[in-house]
Amino acid sequence: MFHAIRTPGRMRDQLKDMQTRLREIAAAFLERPDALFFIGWEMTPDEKETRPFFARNPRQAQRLVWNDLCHPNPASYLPRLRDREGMIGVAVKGCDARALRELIRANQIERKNLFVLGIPCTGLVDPNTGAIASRCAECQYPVDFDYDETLGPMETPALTVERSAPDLDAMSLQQRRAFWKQELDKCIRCDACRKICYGCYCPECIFEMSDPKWATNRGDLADKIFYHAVRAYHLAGRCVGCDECARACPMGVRLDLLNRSLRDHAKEMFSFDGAGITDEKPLLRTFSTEDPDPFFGGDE
Amino acid sequence: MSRVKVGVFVCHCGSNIGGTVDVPDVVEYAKDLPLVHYSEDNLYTCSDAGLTAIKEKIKEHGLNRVVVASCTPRTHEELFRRTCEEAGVNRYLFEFVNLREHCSWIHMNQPQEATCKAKELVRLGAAKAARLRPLEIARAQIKPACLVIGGGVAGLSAAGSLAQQGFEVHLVERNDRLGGLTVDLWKLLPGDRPASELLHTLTARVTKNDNVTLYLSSELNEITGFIGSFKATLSTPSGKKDIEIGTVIVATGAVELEPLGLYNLGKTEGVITQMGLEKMLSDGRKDLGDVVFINCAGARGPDREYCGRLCCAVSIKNARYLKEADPDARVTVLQRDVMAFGTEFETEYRKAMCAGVRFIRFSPDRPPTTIGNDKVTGVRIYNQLTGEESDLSANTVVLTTPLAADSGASDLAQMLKVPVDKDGFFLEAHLKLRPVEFATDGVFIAGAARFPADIGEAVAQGTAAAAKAAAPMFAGEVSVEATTALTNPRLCSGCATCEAVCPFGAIEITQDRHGRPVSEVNAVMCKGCGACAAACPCGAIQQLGFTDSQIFEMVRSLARDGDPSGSEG
Amino acid sequence: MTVIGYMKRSALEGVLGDISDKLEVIAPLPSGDKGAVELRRFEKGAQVSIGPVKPMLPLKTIFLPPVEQIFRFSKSENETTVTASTPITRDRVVFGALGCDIAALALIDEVFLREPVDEAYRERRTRTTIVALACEGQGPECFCASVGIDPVRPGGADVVMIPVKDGFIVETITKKGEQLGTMLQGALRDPTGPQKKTARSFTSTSRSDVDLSAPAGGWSAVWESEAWEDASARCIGCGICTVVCPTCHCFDVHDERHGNGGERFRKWDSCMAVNFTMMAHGENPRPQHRARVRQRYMHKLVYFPENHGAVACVGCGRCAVACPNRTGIGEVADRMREREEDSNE
Amino acid sequence: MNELMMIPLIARIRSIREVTFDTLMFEVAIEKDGKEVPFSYLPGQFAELSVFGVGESPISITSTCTRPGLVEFAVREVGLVTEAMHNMRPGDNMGIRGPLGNGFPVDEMKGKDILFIAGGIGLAPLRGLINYVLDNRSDFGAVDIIYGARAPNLLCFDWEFDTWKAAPDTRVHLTIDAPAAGWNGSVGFVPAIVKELALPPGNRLAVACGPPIMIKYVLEDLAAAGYRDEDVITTLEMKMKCGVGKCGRCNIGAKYICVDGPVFRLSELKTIPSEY
Repeated sequence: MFHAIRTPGRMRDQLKDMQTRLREIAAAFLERPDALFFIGWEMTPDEKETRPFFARNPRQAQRLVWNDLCHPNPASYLPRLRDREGMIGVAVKGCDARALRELIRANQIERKNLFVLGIPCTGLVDPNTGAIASRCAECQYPVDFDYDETLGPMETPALTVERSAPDLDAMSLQQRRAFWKQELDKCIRCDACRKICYGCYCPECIFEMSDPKWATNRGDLADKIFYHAVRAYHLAGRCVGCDECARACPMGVRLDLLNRSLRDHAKEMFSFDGAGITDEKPLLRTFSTEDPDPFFGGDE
Repeated sequence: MSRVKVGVFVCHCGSNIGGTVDVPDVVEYAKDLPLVHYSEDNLYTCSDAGLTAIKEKIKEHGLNRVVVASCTPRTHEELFRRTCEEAGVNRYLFEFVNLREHCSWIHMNQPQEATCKAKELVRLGAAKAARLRPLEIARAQIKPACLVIGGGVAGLSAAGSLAQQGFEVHLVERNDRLGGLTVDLWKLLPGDRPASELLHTLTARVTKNDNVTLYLSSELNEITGFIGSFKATLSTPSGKKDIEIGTVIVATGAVELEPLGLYNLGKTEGVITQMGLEKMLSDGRKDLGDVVFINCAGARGPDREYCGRLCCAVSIKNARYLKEADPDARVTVLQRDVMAFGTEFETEYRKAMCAGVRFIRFSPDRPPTTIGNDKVTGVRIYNQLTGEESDLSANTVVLTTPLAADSGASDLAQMLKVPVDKDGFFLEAHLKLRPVEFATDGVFIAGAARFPADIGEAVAQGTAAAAKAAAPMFAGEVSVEATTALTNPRLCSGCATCEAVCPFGAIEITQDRHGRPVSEVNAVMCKGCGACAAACPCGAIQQLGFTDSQIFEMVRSLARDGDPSGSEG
Repeated sequence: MTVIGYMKRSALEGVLGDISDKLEVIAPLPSGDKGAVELRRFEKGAQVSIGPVKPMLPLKTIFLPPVEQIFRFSKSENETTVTASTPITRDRVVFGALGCDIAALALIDEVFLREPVDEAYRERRTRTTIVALACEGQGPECFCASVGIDPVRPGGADVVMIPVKDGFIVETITKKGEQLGTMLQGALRDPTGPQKKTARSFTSTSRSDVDLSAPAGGWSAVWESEAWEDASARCIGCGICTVVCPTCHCFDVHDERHGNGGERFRKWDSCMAVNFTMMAHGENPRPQHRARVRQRYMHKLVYFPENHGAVACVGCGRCAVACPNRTGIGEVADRMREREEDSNE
Repeated sequence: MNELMMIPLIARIRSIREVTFDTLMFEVAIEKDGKEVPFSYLPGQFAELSVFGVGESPISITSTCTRPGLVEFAVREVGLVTEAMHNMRPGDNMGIRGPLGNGFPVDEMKGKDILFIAGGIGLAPLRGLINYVLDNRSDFGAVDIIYGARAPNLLCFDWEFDTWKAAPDTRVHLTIDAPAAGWNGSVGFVPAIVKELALPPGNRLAVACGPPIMIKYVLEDLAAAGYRDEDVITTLEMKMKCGVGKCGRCNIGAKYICVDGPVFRLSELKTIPSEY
């Protein structure tokens, strides 16, 4: 049932212990009369990956797993569950907790309806390559959150993983444009990136609206670029770097790079340190006269 | 909805537009635009003849959208809107195209290009006009009652003035007595009148008028609502009290800064502040020996950049009193420069110097220091003009500190949803144009709560705020702009971004019937600035009169028809 | 079915190059840098990726493109001229089509070739020759054998290529196939006995144990079932399953204006999209996620069989592969049938 | 069959008539290759009307196939396409594909008494059928028409009422939701009038069309009054795109509203899921 690929043996035992405790805690939560379900992870049928799992009773809690393949972000299911009456248990690792914090801040779920179990994560593994997942290389947890329980101190693991992605900043403008054209042309506009994103909780996406009609639906490269650019800007300052968009993309578009570059710029230009970490307002929803404005020839 | 019929009226504006733009050509062009049913040019559309033409053509052609392409909406939009209204077309079905300032004046030397641009501007205006929807002006009833927060000089002046005009006034004072800081003052400039005399007059106006309800030792707990109908809860010694008022005047004043430690204030006996001195003087103590005043104490530095404004006058006043009371005492004022504005204060300055008060200028780079361990014995001063350092003997050192914002101001500001500046003072709507108003309708500001003010200014501002507050209360109602923001609850995620960005406190997150958070715009409080519409991540807020679909129609019109080859836009 | 010869693998690109002078050639070509494969137009010199990787987008893209212009129009004064768009300009051949995908075409035919016939679709169908690649099962997700499809010599193929050592045994099935066969002649050799034997005994590893049959009491018995709640719980509603499904064929229609003219086009749509059934006046008869998930599976397993006599699933397994949560139709059908308490799919 | 499958003919607007404040009736002539062509249809069928460059909408045909000439569509402004239609003038062209859908089972209705029940714009598809029945008056038994709207000025096709009332053995029962100045007729919701009239089933068919909430109550009341499910006919509405059973969105269960409907007998509706 347990697939650690790069995680060393000693840590593997540690993960297994955590899994046991996760199941105990979830089962105990599900004994509560007001408990609806506990959202965590289970192994996929081929046992190569994990997927979200909604445990409804203590027996089902035994299907929950915790290991270095727990990529999905359980917090992203919460907005659509906000009308449910009762308590929802949810297991979160650092990146998920950042998303959860943003969701609570944006009124998408009420803290009082949640039982939050914090899991100290030591880095996830990419099931295809066996290497540490790229998002974990720049992880900024522990995240400050009022967890109901945790499986240990929410500390930052000392991961010294280099970014393996193409260095976009080193590219010329033309090269970068060519890179993104090629990358975004793979998109088939299936919307998986949008639907899996914790931050895409608008009741109706502007790309679905017919009046006003924000976007054409021709599906050509211009449309694809428009879609991804708007989405990236929309998430600037809210993206918590969980990379679920890239994982969900069936065509392998490097959406993680797109969002990451916006996060980098936010840090560089506005000293904005990433969503879900502080109580700073989302970047693009604030205005300060000291904001740099290089586009209009202002101070860099 | 009946079919859209747009009428386009292009103005020559004498030669202002007509001298550059080929107006008849623009009119011909407008005739072929989608949904345009009529188009004509006028020498002056704003003239009687022009306005009559608009009304006649509305009737004759059944026009239900009107576009005027002329000078500027700043001066003429209201005129044309009214004209439409008179002809039975909703005033918001009018669209202004600014041909003079956006086109003819700035392209005076390129008539051909200007004509081309004029056509495009008219096309955009007509495209938007076709999507305009009638809007209704909301009116709010104004309850003729005012809440005055603060019973100092400004608050008393405001309350007295309103009460005399017959309005119901609720005056709330935190302390157990009226008068604010003035209570502790001895004599006032000019004229050396005792402060108590002035206070007596001001207080009597308030306490003897039945229109005023006085709440001493009371504070404002909560306030909701908007111009015309605020609901406030006061905590009074006899418990909570709910009141309803139409307007609010903030006159909470300020406090004297007490920079403990500065010049050994609070550490060495004999180092006091001006308020301390005033109290002593009021108590009849004048035997203070040699006195050194140190001005700009705690002001005009890195922590507090502003000038206290009245400090110089205060030190001039008190230095003279002391010198006059004890001519043998050495009275010295250490100053960075003297701000004795106006002839009255200039005269006071002279009188002090004639009385024998010494004024020595120091530099903030080498500030004076007090001498003496337990009790102050002197002040070491580097005289900026002579370049010499010397020691002055002093039995008393008086620090002239500025007035500072009350620590409670920011809470009050949050409650009223009005801004404060970086020093914590309340911020008015416009320094020059709207000095006693907030941007939020129905809330006004007077006195030192805004910025250090002397007694005369506080009285003037209190009276001015009362006049401003009285205007809507006399009218009994206000009409509010219809081009406000509107939330589409179906699209709203309830994320409260709008609430955070609204500068007028006009948006509230409420719950819909399913208990979901949803944004609600208060049309009376909304000023139509559009900040929320721009910030809304879901596209759920529309700015009426500038809706996305109206703007898109303009963009689409520009993109679609802008390229005569008809290639993809 | 006639064996017409043996073709060396190494000869394939050359043959396709020759054919591309006469026909438009479509073949699985490498896409991107992660070993993905895409059915695209073959240009001379390109390397074909025929073999172990299934294209993420199925064969339907060739007949029902993701975005397809229906007509152009132009307006003048009071006249509007409508010009139907030309679906294809040349006859075409698709190489390396898989049994599951070809079987799916027969299902789409049921919808698009019944009255009123979709002319664009028919034209693409009739003017395309399909060369199947006998499929030994391209992944653990494959279960075409479970839904009665022959992955080796699928019905609907005109020509079949059966992989043998270093090449293929080529068999023609239809008239159209024979015509194509003549174009292949130059590259064919007589097959050896062992080659023929390998081809004859070629089998697929496709799973045959996936059960899409109705639950006890029929599908109507589970209409209100809690199991739909489970099935929709983890589903994020992205609709990628409908994109990669070889039998999904729903589309949306859009107009665009350009200058005095414009176009109408259709575009794949997905029943998983919230606004799929959103009406102009703002009402949505299928507003809940749960109802949309149910619609998708009921359409495949109940409505389509009721209207056309066959389950609208060809066992390609793409839905499970593409799904961010790796949920396939088989798993859902199992849960519906069992409705065991432990379910959560 | 191209004009059904995605390629529209031209519907040239000959005249426009105001039905209510938000509903216009377009009288159109159908053209193919610049020439007027006949357009034959059954009562209850619909067509996909389009504004080129804006989009298509399914609109029921409100004119009567027994009266050759222009084809009529009553269009209420609800969205972008209908808004664009409302801005058109006589002489303009729309696109048209049709007729689509099954239409009312007129042959099977012959020899029966008929009770028409309509609310608001729901009269649009029934108007064609009512006029068909009246044009073939001797083929049908007694005719009763119950029609209601929120207010007097929202009653559609009021110019028809007198003609209908004048037809032999035909009664028109008009109602509005709430009392209004100048209105002397019945006041009350349509289902209430249905109950009040209490027309016995006997040899009678009921044909109902209107807003969903009205239909819900009317169907309940008819059942309570003893109408058999196969004698109650209604029309359904659902989002459509192609109108010919291919785009896949207007199904309820295995039935597609566009090809299997929009007209259904209650007995058919009972075999398909109650939810979409």
